[in-house]
Amino acid sequence: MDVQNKRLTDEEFHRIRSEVLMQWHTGKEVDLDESFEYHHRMDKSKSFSALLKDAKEKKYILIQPRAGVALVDKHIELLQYLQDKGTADCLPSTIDSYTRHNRYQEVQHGIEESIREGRSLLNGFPAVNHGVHQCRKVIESVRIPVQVRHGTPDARLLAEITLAGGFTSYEGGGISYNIPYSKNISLEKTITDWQYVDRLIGIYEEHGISINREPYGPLTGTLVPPSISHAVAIAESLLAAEQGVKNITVGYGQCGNLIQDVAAIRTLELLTEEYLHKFGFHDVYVTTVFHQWMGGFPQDEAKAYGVISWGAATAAFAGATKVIVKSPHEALGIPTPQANAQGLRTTKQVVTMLKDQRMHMNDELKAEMDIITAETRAIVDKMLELGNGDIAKGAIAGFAAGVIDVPFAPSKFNKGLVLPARDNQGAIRFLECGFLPFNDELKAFHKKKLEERGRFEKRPVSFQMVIDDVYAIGKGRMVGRPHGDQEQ
Amino acid sequence: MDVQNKRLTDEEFHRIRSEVLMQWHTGKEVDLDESFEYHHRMDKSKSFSALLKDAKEKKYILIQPRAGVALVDKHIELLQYLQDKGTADCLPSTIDSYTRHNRYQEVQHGIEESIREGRSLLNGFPAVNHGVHQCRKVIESVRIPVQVRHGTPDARLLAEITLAGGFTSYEGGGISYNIPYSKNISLEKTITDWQYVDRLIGIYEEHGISINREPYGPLTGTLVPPSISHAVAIAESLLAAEQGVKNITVGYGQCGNLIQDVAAIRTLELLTEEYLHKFGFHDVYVTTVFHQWMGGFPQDEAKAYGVISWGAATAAFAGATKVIVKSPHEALGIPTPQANAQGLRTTKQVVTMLKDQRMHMNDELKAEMDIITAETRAIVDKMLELGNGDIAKGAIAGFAAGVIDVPFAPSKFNKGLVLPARDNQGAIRFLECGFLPFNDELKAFHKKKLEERGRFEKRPVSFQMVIDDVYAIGKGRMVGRPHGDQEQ
Amino acid sequence: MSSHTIVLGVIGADVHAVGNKILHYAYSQAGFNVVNLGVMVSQEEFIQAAIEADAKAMIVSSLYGHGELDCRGLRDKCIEAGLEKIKLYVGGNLVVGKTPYEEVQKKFLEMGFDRVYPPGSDPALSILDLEKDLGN
Amino acid sequence: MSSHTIVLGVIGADVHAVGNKILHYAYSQAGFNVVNLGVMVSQEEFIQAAIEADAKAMIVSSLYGHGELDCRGLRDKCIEAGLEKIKLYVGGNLVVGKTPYEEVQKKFLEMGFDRVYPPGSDPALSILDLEKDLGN
Ligand code: B12
Ligand code: B12
Repeated sequence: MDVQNKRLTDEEFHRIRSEVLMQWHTGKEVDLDESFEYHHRMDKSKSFSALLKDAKEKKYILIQPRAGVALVDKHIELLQYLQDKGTADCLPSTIDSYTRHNRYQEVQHGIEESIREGRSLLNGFPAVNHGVHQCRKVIESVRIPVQVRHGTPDARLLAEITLAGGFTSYEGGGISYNIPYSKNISLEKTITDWQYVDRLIGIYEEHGISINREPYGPLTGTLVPPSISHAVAIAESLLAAEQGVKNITVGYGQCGNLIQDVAAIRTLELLTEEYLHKFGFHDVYVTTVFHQWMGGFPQDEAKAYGVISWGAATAAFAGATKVIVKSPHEALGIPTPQANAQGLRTTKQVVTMLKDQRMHMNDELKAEMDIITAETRAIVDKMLELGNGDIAKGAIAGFAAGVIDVPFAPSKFNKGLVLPARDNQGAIRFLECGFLPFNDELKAFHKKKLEERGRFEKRPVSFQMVIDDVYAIGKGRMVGRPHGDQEQ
Repeated sequence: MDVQNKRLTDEEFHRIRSEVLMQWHTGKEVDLDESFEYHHRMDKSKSFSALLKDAKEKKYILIQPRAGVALVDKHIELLQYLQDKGTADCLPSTIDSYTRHNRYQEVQHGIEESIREGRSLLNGFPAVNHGVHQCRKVIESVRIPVQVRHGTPDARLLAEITLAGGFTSYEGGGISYNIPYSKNISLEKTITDWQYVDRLIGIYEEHGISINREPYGPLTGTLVPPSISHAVAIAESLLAAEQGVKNITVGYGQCGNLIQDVAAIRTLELLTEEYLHKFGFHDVYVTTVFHQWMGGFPQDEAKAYGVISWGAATAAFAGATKVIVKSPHEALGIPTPQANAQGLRTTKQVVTMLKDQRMHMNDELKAEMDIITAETRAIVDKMLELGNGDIAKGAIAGFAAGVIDVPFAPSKFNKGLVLPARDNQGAIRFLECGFLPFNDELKAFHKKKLEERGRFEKRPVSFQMVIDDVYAIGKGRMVGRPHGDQEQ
Repeated sequence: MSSHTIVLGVIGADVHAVGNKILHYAYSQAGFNVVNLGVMVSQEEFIQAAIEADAKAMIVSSLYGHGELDCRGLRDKCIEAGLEKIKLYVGGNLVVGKTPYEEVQKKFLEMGFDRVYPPGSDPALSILDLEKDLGN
Repeated sequence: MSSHTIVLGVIGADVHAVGNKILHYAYSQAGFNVVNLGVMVSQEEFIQAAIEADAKAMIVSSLYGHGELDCRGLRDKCIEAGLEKIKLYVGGNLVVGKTPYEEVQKKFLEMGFDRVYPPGSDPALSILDLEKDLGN
């Protein structure tokens, strides 16, 4: 497969399209011209792009849950509840895992069992099986914008159906929905498939309908150093922009150290714009989304509230445009509507309460921003070099060479040599850099930081630290100290 | 009454003592020598002073609830629950309001009704009526130190009984338990009465039993600017030290603006030590306590968790020694044990998670510390001047002159001219300085800060801002903007 | 705009002063003639002040949890003192602990109060009620 | 220290890889010979691997909520494939939503699993159980 970062021609697009729409019978329901009309008639309050612009300009923070259940009526009830009782500013429809793997037959079975048992046996909303008209029923039942949130390597049919169904934002990307979400699928395949999705959105843009695109920031959600996820976000932004996407929200999952997190959100926006401009994309509107802690949560709800609030506070200090909210049920299971709304209200309280406090530039913040910037540029520039200036080729070659490498990822196309661990202040550093293209100065920085922790903990820097850090927040700490919960 | 900051002679002390012990029949149970022995036999894990020292040295943060019910058995159950399920590091016995006003007859009635109705009709634990032996039953039923938390202008009998009962820390002071907690009682009276309490603790110290003293920091809990509460804390520390107190925890109630709160905790410790040293008290061990938001809370529990967590996070960034925890029931009523433990666990999660992140010095923090320091010194020095170097006289004269003035205080001995309001970043400033002895530069600073807010909100700086700020956190904001919840 | 006289105060050993100051401001702004007794007001002081000022209503606050103990008998004492017609309003955090409003309301209505308000009630509501109950 | 062979994997369309990596490390440290199939493992792959490696136990993880749908029939398939004696352990977030552990346990025991672990179980517990069930 010869992938390159080049806009699909109309001819290519339509050739693929005819195949895509055949993947499941609901594909027949999609009629692009009719969809454009539908979007034009839709209330502007349901435009994700418009809402994000408003928030960025007026400097307030949007809050959004994750949520999705098997049956349409229940899904509508759920979204209305999160809108009304959760004070969500924008809504999701989180797609179930079978749909994410295009197993529509199994989905059908899950839907039927869910009807039979009177509870959702699917872990999300199966939009493809429900089809365009059912999606519109969902959109029409709420007042605010709704986004498709998923984790689907091949998300082409899902995009066709949900966009025709009135969704105005689409999460994911050819890298971010591959590496953390699949095992055997090549990047060639997913990047190509996502070019289709981005082109589809480009076509909506050309018809005056702005659809927001959100590369998935947190990746595996577990101790991902900012430069890794930034590099992916930048690559996917360039890929999306090439296909005509104009409204992009780049994402980042909370690390937990305030300075590092603020530095990450600030640099994410700056660097994404920097690379977009470098490649001549001057009319792409960039916003940021901050994900509350994406790793293992404490099981106790009271403790989970603490983690949720700390994420909300960090988002406020960073000045992210949007924050994705966790619930007090996170460690145990998909939340009830009530628990989900509780997470939202906690978050709303914190972000509105802290609305007027942003972290101003200071030496520590500057130093952290410099580190992230240097690392991110090193990775992205190396990918570009490997791709001869083409980020599609560069991303593929980059993963193969391990110059970009996501910790804990299940994909066999990810080298898996990089190991992250927290430093003595809880910032995420590199214990192993693998083949990341970092210069000696950067490597020495990480080494020094982890040795400082090792000395404090009186133990060698080792894989045990990584394990301890994976468990730490779930056990009430951030840095996984050898004595666990006990104070030393 | 001629009050002065001078150690009570043994003769004076014992003369007063014989009267005090007669105020209620349980006074008869107190035998000092027997108490000293009791304390010497007590497990060291129950010493508040020792625990505070350990925490300060090892840089971890203690968490403590408020809690108290009418009946001893129920009170024990409650404390055990908070220790075991709440992971509290130290415990309180919050005293009921009748006891606080020495209305022991009404207390008796409340105890009886509580027995009859099978629920606590008193808002706290009536230690005096229960007496020394019942107090010891409480202390013996838990593993960790227990403090008397109250709000009692004349707390002499309460101190005698609870200290003999094995409590190892005593909250309050002649100013902080008068001005916010009473209406008609003179400072002469309360300062004198608290000299007795402090002397009693001094005598315990002299017998090798260190009792921790905690001047009550938050005062009225509502928009109190740091310099006001700092000045009171310093005055009470000097009064306590003079009577022989050696272990003092100075307190501060969260304002909500991170920089201001961190600056407040840092300066509180520095300034208290500065003045103690100035007066020759070199062997007093000073720690700090940070109170989570003491003003009106949101009624919704999920939102209350957000407020609680933000307080916990601030305590961690400031590096306070102890944090006093609110519960998700705060706005509605005295919490159930469950709700109280939830607030504790949320707080524990946040303070342990953020244990390794302290705010380092930066320009903003420095500027805020400078402001608080200048204001506090201005007030304390002026009190000292009015008292001819005697802080007891100076405090009394200071309140009379309004050079120290607590917002929203019920006491008629408080001038009540000072009005606080939040600036555009949520820091608490002075809208009216009354007779506070601030120089023109300080006054201009506050004026400028509030005018900045006025311009932003397009309204004049006025009392309406104060009202809006009083309601704000309860309504999900920090700065009470004219449009309330709506984003502008 | 009403110009009735009302007596305002926080009953018992309760020192919660903030709400009282705001109520004072709100009722004055609404045109009432407010006799504010502040905090820590006994039943006797309420009655004395109401007689002296010829007040049409007593606005009783209780925040600290002893409201139940402090408010009992107020209606009877009012009647004894000749204040048969005076309106008795009560609000705040009336009992110890988070309690369903209906229970609290019932308890205080039985004690002889005319209106009972849940925690954190907006003063504006009671102003409308006062105008209704006293006429303006 | 045991040296039995066990097969480890995350069943179905589930990609939660972190716990799997940690389980792999923990069982290896405890001396087991671990055949780790990683994430997204079908029932057939589990069985195939168990036969090839002559494994004494299958350690099935399911985190994403479809565990109930994915695990049905595994015991029968094992028996069909001649793995009558193999121990079946399952753990993770087995069903959709926060559910009392007892219910979940019952459901999976009925499906033929030998041991069922609640969310976030410490791998050390299952190591003790394995040593008990397999002998060491
Ligand atoms: C990180 C994470 C992700 C990452 C995973 C990255 C990756 N590739 O690994 C990402 C973001 C990609 C992700 C995706 C999804 N996730 Co997820 N995820 C989590 C999260 C936050 C942490 C998981 C983790 O790594 N924990 C740390 C490790 C060490 O612990 P562990 O996985 O629990 O495993 C340990 C123990 O459970 C035990 N164990 C596990 N298996 C077994 C088996 C046996 C026999 C024994 C003895 C022990 C044992 O030992 C392990 C090591 O200690 C959990 C919630 C939580 N736990 O806090 C949700 C969670 C598991 N995810 C969930 C869901 C629903 C999803 C999604 C469908 C998206 C969505 N709707 O939000 C997708 C599914 C993708 C897919 N097809 O699988 C749900 C499952 C809900 C349910 N069961 O009701 C959870 C519980 C969150 C929630 N409350 O909604 N997720
Ligand atoms: C600030 C505060 C204090 C300050 C008060 C300073 C001062 N002198 O004013 C301090 C720290 C000193 C204090 C002390 C105590 N407090 Co206090 N305090 C609060 C707090 C946090 C806010 C109160 C406040 O100022 N709110 C803002 C104002 C504007 O609102 P408000 O007081 O509710 O009044 C408004 C409305 O209720 C309404 N309203 C009030 N009365 C009436 C009457 C009518 C007729 C109408 C229509 C409306 C109305 O209008 C007001 C204006 O909008 C509340 C909890 C909360 N609400 O979040 C606890 C709270 C009231 N306190 C409580 C307690 C128990 C105490 C103490 C006993 C200590 C303790 N155990 O923790 C002592 C008691 C001292 C005493 N003798 O009274 C409890 C009462 C519990 C209960 N009823 O079950 C509360 C609810 C906290 C809790 N959940 O435990 N407290």
